[in-house]
Amino acid sequence: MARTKEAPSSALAGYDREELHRLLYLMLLGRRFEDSAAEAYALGKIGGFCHLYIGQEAVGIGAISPLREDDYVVTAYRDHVQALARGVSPRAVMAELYGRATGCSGGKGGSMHLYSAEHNFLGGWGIVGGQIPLATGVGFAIKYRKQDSVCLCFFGEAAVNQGAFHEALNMAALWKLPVVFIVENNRFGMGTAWERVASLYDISQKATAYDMPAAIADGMDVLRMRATIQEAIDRARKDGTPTLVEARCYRFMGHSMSDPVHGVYRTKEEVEEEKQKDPIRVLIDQLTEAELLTEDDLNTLDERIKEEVEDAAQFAEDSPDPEPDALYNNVYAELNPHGRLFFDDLGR
Amino acid sequence: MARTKEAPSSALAGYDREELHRLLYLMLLGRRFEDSAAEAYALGKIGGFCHLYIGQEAVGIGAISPLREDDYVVTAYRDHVQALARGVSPRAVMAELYGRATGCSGGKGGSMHLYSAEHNFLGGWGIVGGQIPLATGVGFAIKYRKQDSVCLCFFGEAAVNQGAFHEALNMAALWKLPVVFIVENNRFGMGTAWERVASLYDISQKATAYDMPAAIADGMDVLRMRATIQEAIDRARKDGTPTLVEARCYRFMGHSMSDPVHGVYRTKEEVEEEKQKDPIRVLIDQLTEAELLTEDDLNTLDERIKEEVEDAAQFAEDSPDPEPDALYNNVYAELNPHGRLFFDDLGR
Amino acid sequence: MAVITYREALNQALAEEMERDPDVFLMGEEVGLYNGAYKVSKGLLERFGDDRVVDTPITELGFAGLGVGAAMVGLRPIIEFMTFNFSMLALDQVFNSAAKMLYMTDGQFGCPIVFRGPTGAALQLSAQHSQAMEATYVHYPGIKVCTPATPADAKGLLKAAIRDDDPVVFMEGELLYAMKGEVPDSEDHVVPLGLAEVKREGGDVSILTHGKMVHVSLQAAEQLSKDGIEAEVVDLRSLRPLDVETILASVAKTNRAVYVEEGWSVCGIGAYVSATIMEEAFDHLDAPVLRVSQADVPMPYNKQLEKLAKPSPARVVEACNSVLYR
Amino acid sequence: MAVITYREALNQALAEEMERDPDVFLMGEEVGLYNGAYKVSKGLLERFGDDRVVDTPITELGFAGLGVGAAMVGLRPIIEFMTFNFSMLALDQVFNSAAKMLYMTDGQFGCPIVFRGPTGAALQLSAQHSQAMEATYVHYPGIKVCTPATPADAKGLLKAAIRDDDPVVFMEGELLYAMKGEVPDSEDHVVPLGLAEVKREGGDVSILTHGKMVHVSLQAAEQLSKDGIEAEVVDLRSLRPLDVETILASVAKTNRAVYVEEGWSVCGIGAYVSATIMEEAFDHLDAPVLRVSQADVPMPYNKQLEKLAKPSPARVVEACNSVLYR
Ligand SMILES: Cc1ncc(C[n+]2csc(CCOP(=O)(O)OP(=O)(O)O)c2C)c(N)n1
Ligand SMILES: Cc1ncc(C[n+]2csc(CCOP(=O)(O)OP(=O)(O)O)c2C)c(N)n1
Ligand SMILES: [Mg+2]
Ligand SMILES: [Mg+2]
Repeated sequence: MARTKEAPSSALAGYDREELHRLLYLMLLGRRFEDSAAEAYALGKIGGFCHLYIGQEAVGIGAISPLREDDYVVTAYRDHVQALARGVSPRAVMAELYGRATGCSGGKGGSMHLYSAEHNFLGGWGIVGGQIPLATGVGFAIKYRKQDSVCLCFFGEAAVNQGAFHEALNMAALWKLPVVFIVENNRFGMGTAWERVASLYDISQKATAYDMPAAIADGMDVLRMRATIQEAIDRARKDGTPTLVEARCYRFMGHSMSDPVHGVYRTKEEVEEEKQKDPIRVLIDQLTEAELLTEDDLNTLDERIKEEVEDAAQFAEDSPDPEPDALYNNVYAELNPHGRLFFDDLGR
Repeated sequence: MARTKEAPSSALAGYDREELHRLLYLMLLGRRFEDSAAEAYALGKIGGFCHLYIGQEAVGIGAISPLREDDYVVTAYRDHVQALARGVSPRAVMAELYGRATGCSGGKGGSMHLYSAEHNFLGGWGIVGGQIPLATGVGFAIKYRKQDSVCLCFFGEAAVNQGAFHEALNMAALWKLPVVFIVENNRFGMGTAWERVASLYDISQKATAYDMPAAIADGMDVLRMRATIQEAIDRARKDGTPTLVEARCYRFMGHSMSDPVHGVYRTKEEVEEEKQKDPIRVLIDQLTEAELLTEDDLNTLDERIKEEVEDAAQFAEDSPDPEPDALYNNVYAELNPHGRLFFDDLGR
Repeated sequence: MAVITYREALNQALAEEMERDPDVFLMGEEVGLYNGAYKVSKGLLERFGDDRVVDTPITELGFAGLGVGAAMVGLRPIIEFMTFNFSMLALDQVFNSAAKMLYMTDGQFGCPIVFRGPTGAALQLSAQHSQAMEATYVHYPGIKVCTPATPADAKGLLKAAIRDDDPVVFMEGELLYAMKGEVPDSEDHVVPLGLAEVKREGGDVSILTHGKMVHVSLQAAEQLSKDGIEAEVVDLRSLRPLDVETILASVAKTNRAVYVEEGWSVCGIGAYVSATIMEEAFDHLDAPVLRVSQADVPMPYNKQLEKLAKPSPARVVEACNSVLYR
Repeated sequence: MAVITYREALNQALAEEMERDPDVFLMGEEVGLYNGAYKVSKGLLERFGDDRVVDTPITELGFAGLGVGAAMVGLRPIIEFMTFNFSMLALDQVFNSAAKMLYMTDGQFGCPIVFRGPTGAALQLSAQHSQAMEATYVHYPGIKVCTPATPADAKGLLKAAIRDDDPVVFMEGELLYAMKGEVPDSEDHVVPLGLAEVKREGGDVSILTHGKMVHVSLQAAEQLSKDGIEAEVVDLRSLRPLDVETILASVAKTNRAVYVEEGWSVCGIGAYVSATIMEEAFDHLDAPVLRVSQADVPMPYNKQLEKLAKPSPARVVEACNSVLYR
């Protein structure tokens, strides 16, 4: 089994300043955006489940930032930062969290179900592991059309135990479908530590079962994350070879806004310690060290982002709810001329 | 991963004559029984799907013969020989194929669904891979009750691709459940060769993904098969450690009685060549060579078996169909005193 | 009688039955260390240990099937689905293994198992997390289904379900967990399957319902009574076995019925009960049985749309008025 | 018009639509090299190559989901389930992904996919292989369902299903594959979804049905006509969209209806149609709508028991007689 090496540590090489600042921008945007979402949730402006990515930003941003426009991204319900990294506007994402008609899913999806056809962002899925076969199908379509784009598929480590993972990876490897399977190993599925539900700790090793290349990525360092994914992307573009990438990271917040940050399943101390490795801090230090970022740069950037996030929140606030008749829109693409599709007392 | 060696070839060591003759008896019984079933099927006395084990007898018999009474067996729809090896009477099995009330499933199951509580024979399942979680549950129950029995779980190689396999093996390894997972790798799932649907050819290697011991067994040699399984059984009894055993074998007949023996998916020549390795021939030669079997022994044994099989067929012939009211028996174990359980026009 | 929450009632039932029978165990995601996603199993791991309160990997098909296998050899598993939405992954093991076990083996192997968890919508959880799956389960013979609406029924029915020798699908409601109500203190508070309960008496119209919708129906009944209409609210409690007797008795009295369900109407519970009533009480009916259900669409996230989609007291009142031709 | 088998009709529809639209592909177990477990895809691999006729591993959940993903980005997959019994493993991808795709994305991503294969019982295949799953599928909004009973409908409806932009569950019958019938030769023989067909006219009683049971119903109608009863046999053909108009028109004419279905009755298709008729044509009914269905048990293997379990012309006649109070 081809097993690729981890990305080199001195990973600034090969990036120009602008690119690095773009990454820092995305990292900070993701963080500020979710801080704002957390506030809005506390105020009841966002409902349902809301899963934050705080602490894991390097994974999604490192993986998505090298993509081409014609590439695809599929992920789970912890999807805010992936959407932003893919270029979906903070306004459209925040409006979706608020359930507004201007949201990127028209207010019908909410936090767990973000989509943007314009950005080839395929969401936003709530059934653990369910998006893995979907992404494999996107890979199938790419190959079917003899294109050279790739599909990134994100899922949490707990999804690895699902049958869907096993079935999809076999087909992806068998048919050489250009999919990069990225395990966001934040070490917990809700309140359950990976080692309590897996007989094999090393996730990347599961790729052997499919004769698929694998890699372990440092999910707390956006540059190393990106370098590792880049190799997988290149491999997929070249001849469709899929890769299983285990991105080691950590969730700083609770599983969702309604779950505790720590408790029976992990200690406050552990969380505090992990926070020392904050991926944003890591990047800032790398840039400062390399004299590519000054205190001023950072403050200006941060100001700009704060404004952008406030603007997004304001936009969401001011946006209208969907019209009542949206209830029956887009259930079906085709309202057949014959017969009845809807049966309920509202239609009576 | 602990990987056990294949069983030694000169495997007669450690067996007394009686035991070896018992194995030969089972092998021949299985073969003669299914020859008779095939005839009955051709005559329309057996209906539905009927999957023969001809050519694979060494797998089931080699694995089941070393079991204790308090051990369990779970298998798929290709289950005639497993049932016989477990001690279910040819009469009860044949009567079930005929759909008679005297059948081991009361005529309700048929060829694919043989059961015998008395023999801890848990069937007899028709959904590819569906029995793997069931067997894992039996293993769970054994551990729960702190017993030292084991559960053998048979399934075809094509079932390995099912999510159920992945989910069950992880739990079995994680919780150390005393299950021996036996892949009957006859190289085809219906008309599909394993290599056409699997990205990794070596099935035993899939055990690495669960940090589970694995073994490859010669499924065309009942003694080597038995030796390999014995090691797995011992491991399971000792501390619950499960094993994945890949038994390499070959199906001499079509997938089921309604499928061709060869055709687009394999050549007549291939089948003929494989038939040279007939496991019954192999055993007879081993015994003859070791001067543990004479021509006479063989003939007497075969005569006895022919009679036994004829008797079974006659018994099935003479047995009654289930009573009409059996239709509603055993749908529910408990007919609650309140409310209605059945809704149909027959009940009107 | 103590006043406790629906959640506590379920917790008591679990604890009491695990005390009572060592073969009973609880298995599912987060049921142990995390005390349950909705805290229904709070304290059980500590009390019964991790042999009997088992946290699973996220593998609905796998652990449902594992439970069925364990039940085959005599254990009495309680399998928790964090919500029934996720049980769609496990339906093969429920329908093809559990529901057919006793029949295919002609009585040799039984399947005394309970599959439990919340069904239906909570608040703004969107399409994948807001499905009422009663109709999907009750369709398959071999399965029993119950849907408690109150703390007393939650405890009594769960105890009955655990003691039942058949596979029982036990459907709770996330929005019911915090609801308080009186629950008999006795350890023998068992509500038998198949027994409906008239939650409110009335002679003008029968509102037939189950689960969460019992409360929506009771609110509707209150509103109706302001207009001098006395509605009888019949909580079926079990959907299979179904208490046809009580249903028909109420219809014979009121000659009018409305079915209120949280789920979709196509091949829904309302269709099942409505068609049964027509077959067996046609001459008692002064009006067609009408059904109130979720809007026939996937559940939207937006709060207003979700509100529109869910059955409301107003919609129940409207349906009652139309069967009363008012 | 050529006389061909139901199997050939499906094969023609597949070939013509794959010819017509390069985005259409067929995927499933044994569909390629083996020409299909029931030979429906005979010759397609040779004709279209293995990019478009794809043999899969036995992973119903996986390849159903793969199809949905491919449909998201514009392909038009036809996913064959060897039989719908096995689709129980794939229901999560059908209900949680395909059925909700367009809605959750508010129209951004569609899901033009067909899930097809045989539903219901053949002969003595026992409990796990003999299930009619129409009711399970039609319950979920976002899905369309059709169930052709004749070669002409098989071809015309499959072409319509493949061209439809929504997920269509297309349910065939193993026992129908060998059935012969006239099929229009034209490439444009498309039978639109949502259009029922009166397969036999009659004024005394309406027999409403779909799929295989159309033929059982027609036999029953012949028997009835010997007694001077003229039954109208309405083949719904599509279960969603449902041709309520044609159903109500027939009931308005006969004032009596019987629903005949192969599957179980609890939350079945008969319940759905019967409840709908009551709601919308109560005053036309001179008798309750009765239902004929599979015995409410898992399908037994034994030939005699299986025969008892399946709807028969005799049972249909009996139901018709009782709605005629004879
Ligand atoms: C099939 C299924 N089972 C259970 C759930 C409930 N659930 C939502 S998230 C989650 C934990 C998933 O953990 P992981 O895959 O590691 O992703 P993370 O939340 O850590 O990003 C669970 C059990 C679900 N959504 N889907
Ligand atoms: C879930 C499911 N999918 C498809 C089928 C149809 N089917 C029955 S046997 C079979 C092939 C299985 O091959 P394998 O597992 O290798 O077992 P073998 O028949 O070779 O013993 C298939 C596809 C089924 N019974 N269950
Ligand atoms: Mg995680
Ligand atoms: Mg095989």
